[in-house]
Amino acid sequence: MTLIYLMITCFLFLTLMAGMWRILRGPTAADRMLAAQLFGTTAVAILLILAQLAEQPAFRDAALLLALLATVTVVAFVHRAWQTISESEDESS
Amino acid sequence: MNPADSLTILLLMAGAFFFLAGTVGLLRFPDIFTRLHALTKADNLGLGLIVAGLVIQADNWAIVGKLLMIWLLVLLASAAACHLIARTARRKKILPWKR
Amino acid sequence: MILSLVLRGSVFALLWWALTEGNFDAWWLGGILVMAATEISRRLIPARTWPLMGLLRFIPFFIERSLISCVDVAWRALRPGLHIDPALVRYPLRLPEGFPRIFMANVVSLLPGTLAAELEGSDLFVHVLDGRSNYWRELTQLEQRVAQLSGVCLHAIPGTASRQDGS
Amino acid sequence: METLTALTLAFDVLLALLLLLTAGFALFGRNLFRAIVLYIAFGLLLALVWIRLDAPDIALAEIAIGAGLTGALLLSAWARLERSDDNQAADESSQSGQDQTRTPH
Repeated sequence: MTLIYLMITCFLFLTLMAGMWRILRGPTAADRMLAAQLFGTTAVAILLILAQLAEQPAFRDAALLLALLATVTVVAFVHRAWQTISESEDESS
Repeated sequence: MNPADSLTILLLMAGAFFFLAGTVGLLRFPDIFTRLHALTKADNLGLGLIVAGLVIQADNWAIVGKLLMIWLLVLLASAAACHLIARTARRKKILPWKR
Repeated sequence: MILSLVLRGSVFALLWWALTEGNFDAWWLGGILVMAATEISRRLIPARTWPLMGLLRFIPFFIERSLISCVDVAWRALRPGLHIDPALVRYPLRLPEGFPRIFMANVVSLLPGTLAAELEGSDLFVHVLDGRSNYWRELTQLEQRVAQLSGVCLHAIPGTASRQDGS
Repeated sequence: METLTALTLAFDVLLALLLLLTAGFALFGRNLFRAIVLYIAFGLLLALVWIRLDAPDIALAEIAIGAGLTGALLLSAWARLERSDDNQAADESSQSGQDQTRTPH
């Protein structure tokens, strides 16, 4: 069982690595933000599996907090940052 | 290996597969709207299946409740975030990619 | 009145129980927080009847559709070549204002090949992943379900599909 | 047993590598927004590191402060920067176009 859990976490990690390509490449700010959101969800999944693996209930608290705060950054991005800038700059910067 | 364990393994692998699909979609799809499609589905079912796999292994009902709560929170968050981004993209007159 | 307070309180107590994973060492803190949450929810959320049975019936439908949707998206993403034909469509909602519409807009994003782009008056702008798929039936079906869930009936016939290009 | 230790090692190495990658790209990239998003990703990964080191309390703090709060604040600050850049650019172009007195704002 432990082996399977570890394999799944490693696999999820590899998908994280692949997702980083989207953060690096963009092209728009929103694309990068989406990749960050996927990072958050994957991290939640990894945390939940690690909680089961290490039999540490506290890890699930971290996952819960992560699930809560993933929205905060997206909302901050959409309301504070993305709406104020025009699309042309968005592409170039 | 007992049936519960094998079911967990199956569900976890399916969940990981959908995470992979979500990432590949995020990398391959051409514009922000289509990428949102890939992302929300991975959020929904990828995490859902992993949570389902862990629920089977949970020691007591409180843990089941907590796992489901986390899944629902992520669902709510991703649906809201997805709607926000899609709405702003539309208001900013970002044209959807066309074949 | 008393009954609704007790109900709310027990829901929050249940949440506390799940959050602490059945550990009642800090029950006094939990008790205070449950009472505070009950009071706050009483002020913020007006009393209404919750469609519990409707929700229970909605869950299997939701799980089935999201399974299909994820397999669909995964298949499109992993197959070589781009198998998508995105379009932005306007879907005239027949649901009443308020909770049903918002619920619908949120669930649409989680279901097969559809994504809520904007809720404008009684129109829901939906981005579909494949314009050739049967997304319209999907939407009407979902609307039916949401109507059932919130206990309203739909009467008007929805307008014809209008494919909106661009903005 | 050997595969177990190997997998644990692989996980740790991957985590460290990704952490270094995000940190490096955030530091040496020219694009400010990209650096911010990488910083948020870095916060998430650092939280995973704390979890691996059996310190869930620090991981909680890292998620809340590092990834959540600071990320949102940085995004907000970035929007301010962009806007002030806009204003300056508009001022300069209007000045070069026609010679008029600059209004303070």
